[in-house]
Amino acid sequence: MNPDELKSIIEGALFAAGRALSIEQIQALFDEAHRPDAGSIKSLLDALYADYADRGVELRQVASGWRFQVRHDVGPWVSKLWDERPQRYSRALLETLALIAYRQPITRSEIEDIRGVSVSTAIVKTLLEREWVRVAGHKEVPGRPALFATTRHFLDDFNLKSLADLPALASIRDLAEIAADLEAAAHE
Amino acid sequence: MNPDELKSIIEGALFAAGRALSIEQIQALFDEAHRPDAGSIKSLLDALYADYADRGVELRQVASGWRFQVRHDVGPWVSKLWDERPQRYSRALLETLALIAYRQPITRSEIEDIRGVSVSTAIVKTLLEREWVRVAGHKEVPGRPALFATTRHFLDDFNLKSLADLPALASIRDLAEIAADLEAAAHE
Amino acid sequence: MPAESMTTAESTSNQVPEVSMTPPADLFAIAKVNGEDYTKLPDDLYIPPDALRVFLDTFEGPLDLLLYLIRAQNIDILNIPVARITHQYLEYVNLMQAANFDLAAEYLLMAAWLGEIKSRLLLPRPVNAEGEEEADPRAELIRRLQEYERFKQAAEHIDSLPCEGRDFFVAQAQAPDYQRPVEPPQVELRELLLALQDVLSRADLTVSHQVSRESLSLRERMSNILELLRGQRFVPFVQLFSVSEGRLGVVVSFMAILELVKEGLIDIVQADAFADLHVRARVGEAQGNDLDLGDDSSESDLERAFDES
Repeated sequence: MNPDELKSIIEGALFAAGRALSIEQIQALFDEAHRPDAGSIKSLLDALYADYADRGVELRQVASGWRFQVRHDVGPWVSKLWDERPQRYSRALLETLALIAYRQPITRSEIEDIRGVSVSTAIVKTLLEREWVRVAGHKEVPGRPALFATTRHFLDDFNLKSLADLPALASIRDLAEIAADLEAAAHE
Repeated sequence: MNPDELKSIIEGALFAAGRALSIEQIQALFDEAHRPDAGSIKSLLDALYADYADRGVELRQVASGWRFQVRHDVGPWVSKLWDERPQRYSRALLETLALIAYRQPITRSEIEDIRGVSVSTAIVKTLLEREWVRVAGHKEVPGRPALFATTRHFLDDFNLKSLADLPALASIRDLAEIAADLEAAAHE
Repeated sequence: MPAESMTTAESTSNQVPEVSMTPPADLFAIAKVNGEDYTKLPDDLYIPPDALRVFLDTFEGPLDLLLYLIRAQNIDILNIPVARITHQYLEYVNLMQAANFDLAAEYLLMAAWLGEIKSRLLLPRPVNAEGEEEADPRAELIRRLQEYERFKQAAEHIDSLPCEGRDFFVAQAQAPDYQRPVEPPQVELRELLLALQDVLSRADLTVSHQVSRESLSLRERMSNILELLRGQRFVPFVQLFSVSEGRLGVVVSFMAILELVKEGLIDIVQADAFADLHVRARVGEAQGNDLDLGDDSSESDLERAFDES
């Protein structure tokens, strides 16, 4: 077997494995009768290293042997292959945020009164972490519950100059009524 | 971004993915503002194809896009990386697969009619699990049986770009012709 | 009609001979046929006896077996001597039954069909209303055999194709170690309003919750005033107003202060008659970090921040 064929086999094996192979593991690919010595394999690995010097993948020696790896500087693009689908906020979170926006400052139990269900800690935490909501103070009633208000960051993220840019509650309610009317009409 | 950088990114992504990527999938690695057009990507893929012409891996176009694969002639050595001998598929499975490939969409009972024996559930399951076959719909007859079709994955796994790459089925002789032959034989 | 199909030996071939399993002790008898021990395979079977089981197991059904018989005897598929093939076929079926193969139904169906074809071949072919002879009874069998054979070939072809993981391998390299920052979900204002619509229509259904139609600027101003008072003990009343906002701004601020007083969130104090008014937040100091989010061990699964999907 000539060195070029040998190099192709080593190259193919490293890419097929997708992990590091030691020189012994490479030697084991060959029948005993045709097994290249460690020295020849090492020099072919050096040749491969040079072949890939300017490519998008490179041959690297790591603890367990040699492996091809994607060059680090293309990482920002390549990692997009595994981008997760962006998460979606739940309806409960959006309702809570809307109530804080329209009825601030508002306590959690006031939100719960209007929504008719409890508001989870996870939602409040997410809104605080996202910096859409802040604690504006505490209401002086038993338990001193936090009063929630929206932030400037919230206005920025929703492209609003001020809360006054939010549509008036009345028109939203009209929308809801119109939708309900249409619904009712459709069922007549 | 210059073409060399772009080529490195495509190369890195194809090796990192370890599966075929379509031109659209490659485009999606880039922000909209810097997204290369399909033509530039295609010409870089052609350049990569040429770069790897004499190497142990090659760039191949299959049904779902482009991928690097180990060159066929180094396969015998490379397959020694894995202890297990790769399984061969049973004739029953291959015949079922052939019927789905050539006659899709096809129901299980249509397959059974042609093969003259029932198709085991295990075979259908294996084909579905292997992702060579999918349920493309249901036939609008009593019982609404599933209609099976082959997948892109099937084409990829057999190095095919499309179903048209499968050879044409042997021609079937016309019944009138057969009848004439039989007639002739009978009168001899 | 070909002479072979007239062989008399097949006159009983529709009848499956009585076959029973060989007792394991008797290594020489293969099966009992019609009460007689069968110690050797029929001469016209083309397989060595010890391979029988494996061999029969490899047939993919009656069509496959029939094709084998036709090929083994070098017969043109278009000119099947039905009687001879039927005889052969039944020998195999008997052996399969003897070996307890659990696939007799399909094979027996084929046996019956072959028998029918044979009997029709023995009779003069009926002539239909147009004066044409009825189609050759073998035509349908031939069509099915041909149809099956082409897919058998197609299957062999697929098997000969290089298959990923068996004959060739996809190349893969270690992916770069690069963590993408996780982007938080984007929300459209529209979604927020839709959520509000929902909650308001629900609130309307549940008795008495009045979500009053206060102007937003008032609510926003209330938050701003609370913010301003935060961390300060007393703030002069006049500091809560900004002349640059004009008359409307002053009115909004004033209404906001009244609303805050009404809700018990601030106190307005006056040290002496005619002294300056001071405003103090009744709300406690907000310290983001020690915010008690409450014990939510009973957190409802329905009330998560993110959709499960």
